[in-house]
Amino acid sequence: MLETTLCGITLKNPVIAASGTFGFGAEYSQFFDVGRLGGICSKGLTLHPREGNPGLRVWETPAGMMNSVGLQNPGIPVFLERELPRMRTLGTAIIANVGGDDLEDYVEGVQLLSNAEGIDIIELNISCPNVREGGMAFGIKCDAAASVVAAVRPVCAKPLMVKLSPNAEDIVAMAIACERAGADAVSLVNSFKALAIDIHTRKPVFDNVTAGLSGPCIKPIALRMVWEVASAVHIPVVGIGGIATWQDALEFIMAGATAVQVGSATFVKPTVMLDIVDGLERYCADEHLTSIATVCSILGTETPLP
Amino acid sequence: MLETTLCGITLKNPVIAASGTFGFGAEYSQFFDVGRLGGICSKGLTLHPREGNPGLRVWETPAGMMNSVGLQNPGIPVFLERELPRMRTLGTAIIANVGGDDLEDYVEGVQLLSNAEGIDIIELNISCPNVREGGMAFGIKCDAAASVVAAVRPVCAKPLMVKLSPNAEDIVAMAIACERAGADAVSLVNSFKALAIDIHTRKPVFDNVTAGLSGPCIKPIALRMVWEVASAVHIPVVGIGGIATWQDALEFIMAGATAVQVGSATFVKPTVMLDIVDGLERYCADEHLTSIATVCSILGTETPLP
Amino acid sequence: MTNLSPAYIEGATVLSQERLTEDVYRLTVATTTGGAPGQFYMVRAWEREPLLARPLSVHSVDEDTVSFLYQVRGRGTELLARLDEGGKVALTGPLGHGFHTEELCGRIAIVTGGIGIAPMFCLARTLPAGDVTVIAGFKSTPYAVAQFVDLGVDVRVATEDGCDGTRGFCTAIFDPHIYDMVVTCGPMSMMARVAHLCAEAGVPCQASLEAHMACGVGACLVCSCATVLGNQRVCADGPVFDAAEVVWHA
Amino acid sequence: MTNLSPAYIEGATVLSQERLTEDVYRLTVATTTGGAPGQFYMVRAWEREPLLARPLSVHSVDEDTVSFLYQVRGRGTELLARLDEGGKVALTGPLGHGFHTEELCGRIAIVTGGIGIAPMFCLARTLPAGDVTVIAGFKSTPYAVAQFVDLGVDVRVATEDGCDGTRGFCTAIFDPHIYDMVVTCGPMSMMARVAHLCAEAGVPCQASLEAHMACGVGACLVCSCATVLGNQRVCADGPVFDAAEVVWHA
Ligand SMILES: Cc1cc2nc3c(=O)[nH]c(=O)nc-3n(C[C@H](O)[C@H](O)[C@H](O)COP(=O)(O)OP(=O)(O)OC[C@H]3O[C@@H](n4cnc5c(N)ncnc54)[C@H](O)[C@@H]3O)c2cc1C
Ligand SMILES: Cc1cc2nc3c(=O)[nH]c(=O)nc-3n(C[C@H](O)[C@H](O)[C@H](O)COP(=O)(O)OP(=O)(O)OC[C@H]3O[C@@H](n4cnc5c(N)ncnc54)[C@H](O)[C@@H]3O)c2cc1C
Ligand SMILES: Cc1cc2nc3c(=O)[nH]c(=O)nc-3n(C[C@H](O)[C@H](O)[C@H](O)COP(=O)(O)O)c2cc1C
Ligand SMILES: Cc1cc2nc3c(=O)[nH]c(=O)nc-3n(C[C@H](O)[C@H](O)[C@H](O)COP(=O)(O)O)c2cc1C
Ligand code: FES
Ligand code: FES
Repeated sequence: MLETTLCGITLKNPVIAASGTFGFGAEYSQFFDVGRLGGICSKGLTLHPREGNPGLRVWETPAGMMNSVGLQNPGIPVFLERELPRMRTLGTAIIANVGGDDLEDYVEGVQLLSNAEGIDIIELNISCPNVREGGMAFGIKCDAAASVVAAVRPVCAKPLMVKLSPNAEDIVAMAIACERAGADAVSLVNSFKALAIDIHTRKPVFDNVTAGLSGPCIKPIALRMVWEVASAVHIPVVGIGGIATWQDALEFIMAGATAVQVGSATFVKPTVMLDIVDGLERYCADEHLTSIATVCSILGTETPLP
Repeated sequence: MLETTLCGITLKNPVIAASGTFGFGAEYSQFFDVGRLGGICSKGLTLHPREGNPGLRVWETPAGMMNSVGLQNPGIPVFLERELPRMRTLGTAIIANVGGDDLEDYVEGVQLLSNAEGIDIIELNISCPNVREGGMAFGIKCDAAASVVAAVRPVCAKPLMVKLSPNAEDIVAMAIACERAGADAVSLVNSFKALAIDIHTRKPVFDNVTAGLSGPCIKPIALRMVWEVASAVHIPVVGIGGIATWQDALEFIMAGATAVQVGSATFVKPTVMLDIVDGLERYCADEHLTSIATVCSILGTETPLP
Repeated sequence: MTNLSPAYIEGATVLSQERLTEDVYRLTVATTTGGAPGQFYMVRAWEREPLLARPLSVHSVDEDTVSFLYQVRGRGTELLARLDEGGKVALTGPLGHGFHTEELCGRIAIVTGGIGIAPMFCLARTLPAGDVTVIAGFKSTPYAVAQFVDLGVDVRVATEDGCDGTRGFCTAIFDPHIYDMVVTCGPMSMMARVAHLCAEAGVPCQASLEAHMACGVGACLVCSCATVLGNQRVCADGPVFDAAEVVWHA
Repeated sequence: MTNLSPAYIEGATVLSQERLTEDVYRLTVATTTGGAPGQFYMVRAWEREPLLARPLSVHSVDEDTVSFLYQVRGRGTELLARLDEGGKVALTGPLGHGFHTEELCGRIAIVTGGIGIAPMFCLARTLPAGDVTVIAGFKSTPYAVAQFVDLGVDVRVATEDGCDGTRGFCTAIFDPHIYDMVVTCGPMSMMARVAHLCAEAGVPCQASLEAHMACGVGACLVCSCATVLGNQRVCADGPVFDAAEVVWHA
């Protein structure tokens, strides 16, 4: 009932671990069979290894959290050699999330990943709010986004999913631009650019000043964006943002998401994604749905009132 | 210590009741002396009376709430006749918040308000997310915003504060455009466009589909926007969004806000604004500040790290 | 009865919490703020979450206490039900315009559905017992009816599952023609039916409406209901309205 | 000692909550998941808010229980302190790499600041009492030291206000030269000082680091600390590190 096809890849169910919140999958295998998930997005990868941001990296907010990890990762070559083989044993779809500072890095990175066996989908992160120059800019302006998608498209033999930023000037136009430039799917949203100030030191909490906000607090906005984007593009949409229960996941699916990603909620309860899978399964059974896809986009794209 | 000057108007303190959450001030006079506030923004006014939106108008979210009031108000002439005289007895600065569907309504509305005695500041709401056609559009595109500001400026003899939408494509550019078009101050943010779905009925919770998100959940994003805007304009900035404690208010002030507005938090505790005033006062005393303005913009406009 | 003006009380003490049925409780709180029949309080028994307080009618009142009769519906009422004696609640109230008791004379029917019975006990106490009939509908096991019997009030019960009284809706056992005045509280669809029956019979009817609320004091306009006079605020213009003036949707 | 692998336990029962000082508590929970000295649990005693669980070291452990010694610092620990016997907590753990007990031989100094003493009791229990000296610093009134004395361990106390033991910081009464091995836990600045003293004296030192955490299991990289090997995850690569490999900022 939950089997889902995303860009031609069959997922056991539409529940995917969001990038940066699930490592490379091994850590959470200690708690549950991660093979029961629809898929796992890797930690954001860059061509070269990165140490990430200095200073404090996490801060809590009402019903949310801010992070400033800054794409710390071992680099794509090390990922391919050391992490991917282990990920492939986990028994679920593997989505490689790739970030970058400039076009060349993106292209070279995607090329390496595209040639690797065992990666099912490449998720192009054009939206990390925690990296200065680069990254973010691609996520804000449509033409910048289109240019990076167009640049990686020719070297990407695998399904290409573009991860959008909620900080985009116009997320609908952004999604359409990515679709036109060759994206096979879009996923949204990444974290929101946000600020916290330590009133005692009179300084920003984060060295990088702003950081990315995620968690339940962002859900209503993320859901609106997913609905708007799903109403405007013809490629599949993967919904992300504050999903913590199967009801949340279902809202995103009804708004038009083919699948969903769960991030911060896993920190609250390591096994939350299994609860979501089980809840969606029960829902399908209770409602006599042969497939969860039946309720995908059921909200429609038309606004009921004039 | 808390006395604050905003566009030449002296406020007792920088704590103002946000539009739409405090009626015309009379309701909360039952609970405390609203004359202790820095100011009160009226419910959003339009030239003609409006019945507002049908259907459910409020929905809770994690650390927040969505509303779809849709500018229900008695119209500016009735406001001037019936509400303003009573507001003037409250002993605090009066800020008339004005919305509209088209340029003509804005201009005529502002003109009426501008001629009225007892109104200290006019807050131009170009950002209400709950009104179809009009309103919102002005809040999203810079040139639309600039055009409405430029249109009302000549008829507005009072200080003109423009209330910005967090849904703006580029809130910094928007603020600059409003400043250039003649705004004396900007206030931000209004509520975020958001969506909630009733999974049982498979329909949006709100007849209008989307509604405005406010409350503590939005604070980190609102604070970031206030800091960015305050770093870019030369006119005063009034900070709004999820402020519920004096520490929250102080963060906005440190980020560059001359004053703050408190909305949803008043629903949680009717007297919360007095707590905020008292807290800021204690803070000034404890830190030996002669004026709260000392810490305004203390965060600086430069980002500490490269 | 005069509507009282409200106060905000931060830490009112819970005097008792009684469980009446599976999901219905009576909570008594120490406060001298009182309330007229039909007025309500915004009640909060938690710190941060959910964000908003919950409106609950004054069920019973004396000089030092106010009681609420409530049904667990969601998160807020669930947290209320966890309160024990000595626990603290924040109260804003009494709020709103209650029943127009000065108009209540002759034979009076009180027609309620489910937890809509909550505001009626303090109302019935102010009326001559012999003139009053309570017609109360429940899904299943009735609750809070014995106290009306104790007042000497005639009580008739309907239950949807037939476990007590007449099987079916309370509107089936309500004949408006034999009353001079009707007051009603319950689900909107049931009140719409009562209002309709009363209108047909030409009997005046006061209805206590439901609406989701934020401020509870008339400042935010999220609780509006359509009336022939335009949108009214359930919290401040009501919650009790002349049923003939309400635009019923059901 | 072997680090144990973790589990997620939804509703572990509180067996006891003891208040040791104004703001220090010992919480004992029923769980068979155990833990090696220096390992920790992510602990949660609330439903939604704050969002994240809080890391607490294993203070004491046996087959059926784990105890935590904690200080109230903010919202999370405040909510923990409200737990009563019979209350429920959610636990994820035991997590991380604890002390390298196999390296702990000869004369051992355990140098702690404040609540940094928490993980040391279960460590001391595994060591030959006669070889161990605890050098514990506190702001004011010491806590949790008697239990070391009961083990036969030599305990020296320093307090900043001089109310007990030597006035000043614990580092003032710590001479690394007379020990073969040092373990430390406390505020980062204090551990940096201990690490420095040990490095100068050429004595190996293990430090249990602090960091704000989200996942606690190594998946999110928010808890990183700079080491000579690059950034390491405090939760999964530590919390115990060779002090010589840590890049101390203070
Ligand atoms: C003036 C007034 C007086 C009331 N008096 C009582 C009373 O004496 N006893 C009692 O049990 N209930 C009373 N209610 C209803 C009560 O306020 C709701 O049941 C309560 O707010 C539900 O909160 P929750 O968090 O438990 O449920 P939620 O999770 O918020 O919602 C659960 C269900 O209740 C509905 N609901 C939520 N809020 C309201 C609301 N304000 N009005 C109607 N339905 C709502 C939701 O749509 C949903 O179906 C009154 C309502 C009003 C407006
Ligand atoms: C591996 C590990 C083991 C720990 N073991 C113990 C223990 O056994 N007993 C104990 O009392 N404390 C221990 N701590 C510290 C404890 O986790 C924090 O005191 C706690 O998370 C504070 O939460 P709070 O909600 O009460 O405070 P908050 O409101 O979150 O913060 C209050 C203060 O504590 C600081 N703080 C918050 N989280 C952490 C953190 N994870 N590490 C360090 N400082 C933090 C904040 O910066 C702030 O200054 C340990 C920390 C780590 C990383
Ligand atoms: C600690 C942390 C690290 C993250 N790292 C990445 C990343 O490397 N690449 C990426 O595309 N998104 C990253 N994200 C964003 C998440 O994948 C997700 O888009 C966001 O958190 C919103 O979902 P949530 O509300 O369910 O957490 C990260 C989020 C968190 C909290
Ligand atoms: C019920 C409600 C009604 C509102 N009506 C208006 C309005 O009429 N005009 C306006 O400019 N803003 C209106 N707002 C927005 C608030 O003034 C404020 O900008 C927003 O709620 C964010 O602040 P907060 O998080 O403190 O509530 C309304 C907000 C709420 C919750
Ligand atoms: S709840 Fe705010 S006006 Fe009624
Ligand atoms: S807290 Fe997530 S990696 Fe350490």
